[in-house]
Amino acid sequence: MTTPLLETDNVTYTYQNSPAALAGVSVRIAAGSKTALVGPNGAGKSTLLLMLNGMLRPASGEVRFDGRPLAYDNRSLRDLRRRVGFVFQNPDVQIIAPTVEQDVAFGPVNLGLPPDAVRQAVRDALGYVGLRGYEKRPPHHLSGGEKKRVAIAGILAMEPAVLVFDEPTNTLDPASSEEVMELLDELASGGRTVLISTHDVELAYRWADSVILMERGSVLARGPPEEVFSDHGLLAAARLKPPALLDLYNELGLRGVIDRGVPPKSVLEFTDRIEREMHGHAPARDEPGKIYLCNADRTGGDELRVLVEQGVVEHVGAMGTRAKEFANRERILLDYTYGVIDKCILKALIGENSLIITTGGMVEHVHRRIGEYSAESGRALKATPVQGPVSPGPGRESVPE
Amino acid sequence: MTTPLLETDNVTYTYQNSPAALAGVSVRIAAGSKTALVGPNGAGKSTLLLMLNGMLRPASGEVRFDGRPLAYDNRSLRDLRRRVGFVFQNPDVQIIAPTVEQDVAFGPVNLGLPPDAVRQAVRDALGYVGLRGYEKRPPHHLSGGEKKRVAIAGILAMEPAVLVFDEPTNTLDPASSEEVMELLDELASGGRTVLISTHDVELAYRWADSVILMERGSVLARGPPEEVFSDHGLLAAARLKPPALLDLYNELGLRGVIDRGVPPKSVLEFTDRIEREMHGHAPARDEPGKIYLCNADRTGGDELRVLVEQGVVEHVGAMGTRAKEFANRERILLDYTYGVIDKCILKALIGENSLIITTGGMVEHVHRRIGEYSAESGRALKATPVQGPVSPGPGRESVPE
Amino acid sequence: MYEVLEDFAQQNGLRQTSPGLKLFLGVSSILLCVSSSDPAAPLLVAASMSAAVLALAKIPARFYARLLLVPVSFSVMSIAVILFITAGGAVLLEVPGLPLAVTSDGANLALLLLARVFGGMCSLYFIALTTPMTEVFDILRRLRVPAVFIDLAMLTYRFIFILIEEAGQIYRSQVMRLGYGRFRESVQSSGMLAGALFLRTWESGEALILAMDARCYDGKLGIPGDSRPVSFIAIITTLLYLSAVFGVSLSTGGLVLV
Amino acid sequence: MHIMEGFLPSPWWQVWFLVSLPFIIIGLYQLNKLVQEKREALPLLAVAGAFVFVLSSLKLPSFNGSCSHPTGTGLGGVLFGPCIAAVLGLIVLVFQAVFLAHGGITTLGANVFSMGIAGPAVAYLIYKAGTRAGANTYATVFCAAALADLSTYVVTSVQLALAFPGTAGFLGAFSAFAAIFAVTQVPLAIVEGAVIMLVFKYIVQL
Repeated sequence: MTTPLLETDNVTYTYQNSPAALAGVSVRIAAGSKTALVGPNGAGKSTLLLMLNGMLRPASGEVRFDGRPLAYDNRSLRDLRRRVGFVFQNPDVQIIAPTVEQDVAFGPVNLGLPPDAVRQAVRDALGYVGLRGYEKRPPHHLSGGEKKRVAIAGILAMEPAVLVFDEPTNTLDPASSEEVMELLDELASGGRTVLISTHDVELAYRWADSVILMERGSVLARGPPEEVFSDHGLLAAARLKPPALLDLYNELGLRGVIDRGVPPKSVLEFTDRIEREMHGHAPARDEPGKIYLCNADRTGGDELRVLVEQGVVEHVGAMGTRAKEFANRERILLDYTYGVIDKCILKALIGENSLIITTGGMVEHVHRRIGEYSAESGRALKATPVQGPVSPGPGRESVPE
Repeated sequence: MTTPLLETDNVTYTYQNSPAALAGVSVRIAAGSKTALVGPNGAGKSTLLLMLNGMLRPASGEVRFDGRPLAYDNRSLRDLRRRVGFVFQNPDVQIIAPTVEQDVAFGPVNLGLPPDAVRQAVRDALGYVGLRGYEKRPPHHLSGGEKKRVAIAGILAMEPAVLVFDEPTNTLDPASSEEVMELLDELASGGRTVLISTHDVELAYRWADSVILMERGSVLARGPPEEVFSDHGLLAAARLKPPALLDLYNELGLRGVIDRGVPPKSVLEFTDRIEREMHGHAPARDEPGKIYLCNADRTGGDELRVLVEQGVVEHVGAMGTRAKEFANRERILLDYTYGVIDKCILKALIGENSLIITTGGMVEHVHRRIGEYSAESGRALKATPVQGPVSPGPGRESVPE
Repeated sequence: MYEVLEDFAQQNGLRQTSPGLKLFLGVSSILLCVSSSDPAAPLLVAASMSAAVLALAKIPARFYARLLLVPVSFSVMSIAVILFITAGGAVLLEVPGLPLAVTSDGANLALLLLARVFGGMCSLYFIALTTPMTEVFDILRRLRVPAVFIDLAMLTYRFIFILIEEAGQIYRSQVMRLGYGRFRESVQSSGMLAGALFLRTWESGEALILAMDARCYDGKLGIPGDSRPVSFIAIITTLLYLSAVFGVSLSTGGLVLV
Repeated sequence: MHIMEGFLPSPWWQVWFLVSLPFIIIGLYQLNKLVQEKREALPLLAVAGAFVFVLSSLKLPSFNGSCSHPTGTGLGGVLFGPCIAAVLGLIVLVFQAVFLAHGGITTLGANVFSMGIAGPAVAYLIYKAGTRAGANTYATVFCAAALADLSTYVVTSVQLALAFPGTAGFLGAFSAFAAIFAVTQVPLAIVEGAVIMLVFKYIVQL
């Protein structure tokens, strides 16, 4: 196994006057991974996270970054903190400058960047989180989700290799949560290592590719989410609830209604599984619907509006903050803003056409996901790129009149 | 229709320098109901709640309590606030005094109760939320869940007829959330009217018997949760996510795998529906497992431990804070701490025995729920009360040896 | 970020002892210290108070040792001044080239002051580490301190902990973004921190008014706590101890009352 | 700058209690009246007190000393009058003594006078004078904060010199105390002035 990027080796920590917050914790975070630290409040998640960028020093044990044990002199700490960015749970404690721009500039200025580089870093970071145009606004007039994104931009502006999020979606409403989680996905797909702490099993189940379950300062389990979360006993020990779909799946398995195997991770997979269980195979169907895919960086809004207005597509989804911004600007109403690919596959399976708007590296991701699904399920589905003016496709729903 | 206990009639409100927070909202809250105000952040939920106990005065329109329009003089307001208790989202905002006891006493003292009555009210309220023994503690030494319960106790001590909770589970971890929601259930089953605001559709779906969907200061829909939340368009308009189970159910319906009708509200119902769908009927089975039911106020721990240790029951669940406290004290390990009745029915259906520990009015509730299920599903299930020393029942799992 | 002594007061070995008695013992010891004209009694107080804090209240020795350093910078500087400006008696030390000299009178006074500060601070620590402020409020109420003062103090108490928590988090988030690297940045960051805290304070104030109104505020705060019975042995021990110190003080140089 | 417990001998600690007492009594009387008229005054004062406390427990980028932040209480003075500000100062000083071991109980009278009464008064007066003279606001705020801080240390030096004139006499003792404390207090006052000015700038930008 290659050296993990971040690693703790049997670290312990105790706050004054309290029981041990960490009682010998060893974790390994691989470079480029999406890891979720899952556990109830008080399990020691935040304490562990604070150790990873040297804010807390373990009482015993060792933290290693890139294979080297952390040093706790000022110089090394500065260097470490630039590389391991930390986004607090509550953006209100993190965003403290009087304007968005000044706040995002805080880190780069402290890094000693020249003014031009600072300006560039701020512009890039704000663009990334989809908040360009917010530069002069006072942060305390922003919504919760916007504040969170400013906080993230403030860290991104320092260009860290690892991003650590403490309870990234706490107190956010579903739409803002989705936006933030999408941002995390984009960051991870851009090659950064992303680590979050959460008590939301549902979220970790959907998002993470590796899960570390914690309770009372110890690691109870680690592994892929569907494995860790299938163990009811473990989750009960960590005072957590299993994800609803997994819970249903396990109960169906216990009653012998469905074969137990790898649990489905999404509504799409689940639907397919039940369908297959009932008919013994995926039933033959009409021609599936088409999935149009558009790269918002390369297409104008007009082409897309044509698709929608002529009734070629019945459902439109956008992935990523920039894509949503684009749709907003072009006044294209979105039906799906989260779980977009799965939703569109589901629609294609019942013969309806849909359009996915996204940007950059996510385009590849859509092709890959649909390809994978197609291979697994044996149903021929693929994404049709939209480029330049589109001629109405040969989907079931054709241009009216 | 009888007069609702609380009612707003086309109320509007605008904060300084902002778009309208409420743009003509009419709601009716029936006495004894469990209502959830659902919507994204910024939909106007909190504004509306603050109007219900006169903390905000509508710019136009009218709020009525018990049929009478609110008066905004000091005397009337005090009177109203005693009857409509408001629990803030952030307990740190609400907890005023330096110790738990003094904080809970704040309301009663200001209502002018004599010292003995105050002490009694504090004792009762702390007992109700399961925090007896915490009297002298300073609030900043409590966990998030404990603070929340102190905040609730502080309102309960004034004995209001209506309890209003702004985002009751925000920032709480699943275990604490469940405790709070259970407390809300207990309060409602004790005859109080309970109204919550939330952006957690999953929670509202499970808990509420009536839902009001809000967005941008207006009411989008109102009705029973399974109706309101089945409408994808409505939820999308309110920037919310459908509950996972409902989503799966609707997709299965769209594919024609399952008959669409009243959507299932729980894993239990869902499992039954799929089973019936597959076999055409509920399959005949072995003798179902037994569900033991114990009133923690009347039984000693010894009898229960016998049940568990002799292997008569394989699963133990507790409902309500006092029951959980009891189990803790008696060192009975709990398998289920939420959704207990459903879990135990699920176990009974696969032939395993379980034990439910609860208190007071909840005992009746368990009998009722199991009776209802039994009638609906046609499977003969009932709760066996545990009183005094129990002789091992005739369930499948008998005393070992 | 801050180790507030109150946190220990809430859970220490002497938590259950009558707060009135602890307060009486602490304050009497302080008065005996400042009234003694010889270092012996204050040093005795310092030793016994430290012993009580460490052995009975079970405060970690390391933490207590660090506390003892708090008054050092103030005392060292002021006692140095006194050492040089007080003449009289034999000259013990002369600073070559400067009109500065340490005399025996000066040295004696400095020693006495050092002992008094030491004894006084140890007594103060005894109170601070064993008697929660939440119980001191009750005592103040029984002593007929005006209610408005106690109410204000109680509310302030509650908000100190809320704001300390926030300040700590803000500080941490600044450190993570390298906010306290150089002096200039530190001043800048401190200003920002204080400004953000001011804003938060303002919001807290408004929220507090709302919360109090929602709970039918009518100018009253809290209930008098029930008084805890004081054990007879504890009273006798306290009185015996205080008389012992008093005796030492009298026999070594007398008391300076006014 | 706090005088430590045990440092002031009789009769000086009693004297400073007597000096501060009238301010406190008047303050309590005014406070009572204020709270009865405007109920929201109490919570506002409470959070202001907490703010001053927390500010004073911050480790400023300077020497070890914690300062009193008379400007905080000075702000209270602007809002509610100097006597009520003195009561607030008293509460903050009690908490500083008991929570942070800054100051003491017998020295409370002296500390209340220097930090709860004299300092805020100076801040208040300079601020008033500055605004009336039409001086630059930031400069005024800086001066008010820095000089208020300096004034508390001057008063403390006076208190110490009165108690320990030694053989040098009051003036000699005062200059000795003032000189030695200047080492820590002058930089602290400048830093505090700068910080308060930044706070002011921050608030103005909102």
